[in-house]
Amino acid sequence: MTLALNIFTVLAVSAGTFFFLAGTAGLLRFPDALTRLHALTKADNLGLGLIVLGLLPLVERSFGALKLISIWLLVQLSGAIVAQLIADFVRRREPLS
Amino acid sequence: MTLTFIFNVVLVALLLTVATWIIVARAAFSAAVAFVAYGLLLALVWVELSAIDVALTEAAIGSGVTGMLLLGAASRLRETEATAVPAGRPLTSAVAVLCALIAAGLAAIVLFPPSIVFTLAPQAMARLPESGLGNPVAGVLFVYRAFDTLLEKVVLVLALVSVWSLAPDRFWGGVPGLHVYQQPNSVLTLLAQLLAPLGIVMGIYMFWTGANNPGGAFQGGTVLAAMWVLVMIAGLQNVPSTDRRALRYLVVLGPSIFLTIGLAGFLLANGFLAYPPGYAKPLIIVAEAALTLSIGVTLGLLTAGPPERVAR
Amino acid sequence: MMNAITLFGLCGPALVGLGLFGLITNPQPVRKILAFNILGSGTFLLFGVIARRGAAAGLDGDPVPQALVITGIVVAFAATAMAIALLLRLFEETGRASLNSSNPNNASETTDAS
Amino acid sequence: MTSFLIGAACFVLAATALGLLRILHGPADADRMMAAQLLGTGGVAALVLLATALQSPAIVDVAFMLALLAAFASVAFVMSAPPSHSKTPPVVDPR
Amino acid sequence: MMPSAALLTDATTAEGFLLVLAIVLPVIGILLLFALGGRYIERIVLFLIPAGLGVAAAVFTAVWRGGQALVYFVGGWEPPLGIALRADGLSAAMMVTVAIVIGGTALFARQEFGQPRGRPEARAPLVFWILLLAIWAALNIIVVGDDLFNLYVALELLTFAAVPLVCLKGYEDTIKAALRYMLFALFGSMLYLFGTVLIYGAYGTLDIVLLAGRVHAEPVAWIAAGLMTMGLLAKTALFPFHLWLPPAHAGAPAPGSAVLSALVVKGSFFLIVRLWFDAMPGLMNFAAAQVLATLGAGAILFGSVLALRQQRLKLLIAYSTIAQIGYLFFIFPLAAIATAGDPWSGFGWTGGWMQLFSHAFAKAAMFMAAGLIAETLGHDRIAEFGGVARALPITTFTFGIAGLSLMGVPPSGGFVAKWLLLQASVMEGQWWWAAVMLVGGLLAGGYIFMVLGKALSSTDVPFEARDSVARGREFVALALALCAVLLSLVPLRPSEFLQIGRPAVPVVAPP
Repeated sequence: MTLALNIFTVLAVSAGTFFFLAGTAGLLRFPDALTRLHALTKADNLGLGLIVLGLLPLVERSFGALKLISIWLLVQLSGAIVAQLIADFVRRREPLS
Repeated sequence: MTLTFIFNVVLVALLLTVATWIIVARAAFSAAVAFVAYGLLLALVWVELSAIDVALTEAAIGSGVTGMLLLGAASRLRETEATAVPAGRPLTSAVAVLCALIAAGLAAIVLFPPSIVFTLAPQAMARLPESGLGNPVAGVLFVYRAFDTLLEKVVLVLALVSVWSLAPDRFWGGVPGLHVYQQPNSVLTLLAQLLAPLGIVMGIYMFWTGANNPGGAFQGGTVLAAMWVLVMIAGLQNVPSTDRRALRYLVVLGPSIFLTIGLAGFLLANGFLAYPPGYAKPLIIVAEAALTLSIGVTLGLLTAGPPERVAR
Repeated sequence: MMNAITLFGLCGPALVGLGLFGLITNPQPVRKILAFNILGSGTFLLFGVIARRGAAAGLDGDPVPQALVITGIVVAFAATAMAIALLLRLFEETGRASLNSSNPNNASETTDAS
Repeated sequence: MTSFLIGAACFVLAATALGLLRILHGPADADRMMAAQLLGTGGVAALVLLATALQSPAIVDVAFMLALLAAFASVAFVMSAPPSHSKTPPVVDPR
Repeated sequence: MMPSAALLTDATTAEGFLLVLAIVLPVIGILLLFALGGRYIERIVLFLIPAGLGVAAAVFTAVWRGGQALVYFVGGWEPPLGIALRADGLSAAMMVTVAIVIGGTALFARQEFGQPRGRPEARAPLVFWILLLAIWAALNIIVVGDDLFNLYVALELLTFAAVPLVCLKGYEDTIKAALRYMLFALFGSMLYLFGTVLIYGAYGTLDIVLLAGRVHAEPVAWIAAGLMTMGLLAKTALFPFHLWLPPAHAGAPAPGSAVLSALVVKGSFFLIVRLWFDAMPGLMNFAAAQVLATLGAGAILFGSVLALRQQRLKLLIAYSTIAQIGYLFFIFPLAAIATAGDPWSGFGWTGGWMQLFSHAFAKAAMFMAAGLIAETLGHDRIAEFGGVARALPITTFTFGIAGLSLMGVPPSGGFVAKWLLLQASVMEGQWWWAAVMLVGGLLAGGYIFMVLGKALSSTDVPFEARDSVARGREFVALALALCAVLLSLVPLRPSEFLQIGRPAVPVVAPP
């Protein structure tokens, strides 16, 4: 059981870190601000989500798990809204790009 | 080379790169944006230095309210940048050499630490149980060096008076300007509605856990300040006019209660800022609760700036 | 022997050097304020290293410097807020934000007495 | 497991650090803010990894604080950015 | 009356609580004024100023009668863990000087910064009184503080109170001056803090008395002392860090200028002395003392010459402050390297402090006089001062006798100070400082008489008095100027009093 959970953790966390790498790659390689923003939000939400998911089996107290999940929710929510704010901002600022 | 060490090397490399960029960047607004990232990295550094209390403070201040202040100022002053005359090259080089020398001298001190390492950790821990607190940093802030903490709160009140004093006479007692240049929209309102309650819970949690775990009045107060500013930016609440009595009472509430407890020590305990045996923890918690509130209001008002409109 | 304490210990002085450089050479006050914050963070960082070096009695660091850093960060924030308020007021009065023209020997000519 | 988690934290930090190039290069301030935002999320991820590796619940609080204020910083950025129709064109960093 | 080594390890003394009171009283005033607002200014200040004066007098008496320093451990926590307050003879004398000048300023400013009755709260009055009380609190901490970090917080409190005082009038130039002052001050306090950090890292304490026993002459101590001194010099406005001072001190309203010039710059100077003589005794050597005094000499010559070239009275007085600060730094070569063994009884030590006290009174009086003149004329252009002496005889007289102290002419405290410093420099074989002082005195005479000469001359075109000045305020300025004169009547007493509670270890380093 522990082994299975450990394997789960390793897989989930690895996948999460991969998404962070992908997000950075997108931020660096994509041609314009809006697509970059798109890559960014996808990556950090999925990345952080997978990492939190992978860590859950390792957390001893349920309060700790709750904190982890709420951090992810917080980042998810505010990330989505902030992305929209920045997108608005970019559209207003650079209508051509 | 352990993994942790590699982590630290990456962190330091990042920190120095961002810091250098902030200093040399052409546009102040870009530098201010980078400063937000810088504050974030600093918080990670403090975690690595096992100073979680400081990490919380830096996370709240550095990337939060200081970032907002600098972004606002840089944005406002953007038009003036073209006229700034940079220092001459010889002077710049000379100063660069001088600063490098100073940094090298300081680095030498770090590389050759004293043979005896002094630390107050054992003393601080030995006397901590008397106060009933579990967090040694809180012990230093509210027991051993409570005087510093009290004065620091007075410094905050004074900073607020100083910022307000910059208002033109006709706006005295008026409404702070907040230096926001965009109209709030529905997305922002939604964010504020979601974030602010969470932030308030976080602020209260910080203050509450601070007695025994990393956290405390200052970290809690800073979160409250940030959330209050967010709510004001989003237009959910009006910026209060600075002649409101209640507002002023809130600013001085924390320092006054702390000072009163300190003076009561003359009568009830060992002297100024001493606590009667057995009552230290409850008294400290009362003081911290009031301080959390006052710090939140004061930092929020400091971020909002001097009055710029007449109150209606 | 390079360890984390030494690494951060060297980072502190480097930030101090950078901050001082920016504070002295940059003509724009807002950049000076940014540099002041970097100078401050370098100072605090060195204090944090000293705290970490003093780990004892079951603690990972000396709590006294850690507490002093927190106080220092608060004071530095207050200073930043004040300096920025001054700067913005200057900008509103003059439409400029530089200190260049105020040579103390002739700035007096426009100073109203009393 | 501990060293795996720390390794993962390293990796996340290094990955988001590459995004730093956007802070340095821009070209627009929005790009810089996005990079800072990514760095924030990466920092949060690194912190929760570290917290679990070192069994230190207090570090999770720092992660929570960062998550909370990263959003605040972005809002501050969007709201305090100068109006685009300013009289003089903004200074764009050529680097 | 002689200090002994035992004093240094003393526990809290019976009257130690007075030190807390001296700090807490103004703090209470700040909080009350902020919370209650403009309508209560009169009542709060009317109570606090006499109370604060009383506490200062009580501290003075307690030190005098006890013959030893007052010590208080805040919260009962002994250093290095806790924070100590400590008042020796020097601190007590400083505290009284501060209280008298603040009291005088308060009387002087009552009319200018009164909250108008029945009107909404005004900006300048409330801010002025809060700042004045904050300066008082900060200076009291600085003179009795014994912990380097506690002193850092006090320095910042002082800065945050002094800077807005500069731009209280809100004119463009004063805001610029305030910003410049602020940037210098931030630079200075960060360097000071950095030195403090290094000291804690090397010696594990921030307590000045404990440090004295632990500090050795080694690189880290030198670097720390150097950085802290540089930071404090920037705040003291010693040449060549003086750039910010003239516009700042000239731009503030008259009572503000009085406090800034008379007291605020002395706060950071006091800390330089504490650092070198108390926290790090034995570190001062011939070369370091010569460097500091050379800067002082530069300040005297540069400040005096520029003062002579000013066309406006307030700027002239501000430049004169730069020059008079220079004299203070002669204390380093003339007291630290005293050949007599015990520096505290030497002429250099007493002379330096007499200079500080007499300049505090004289300069406060002078700025007040300048304020009254400017109020009457509507300007402060020296060239158009003809007839001032006839319109404002008391104020002109005040300016004259305050000028005696600056020139170093009897009867004045400034004369005693400069005479003692002259004697010390001759005795120490460092005649070059004597030469600088003589030239400085002549130049001071030049700029004082330049003003007096104009004021005493009659003019063909009688000026229109814009405003009639209340006699009471003229007498306040006169009283402060007379304090500077009275100092000359107690030339030997101070020397004994200033030795109370000094460390027994003499600061001797061979040239």
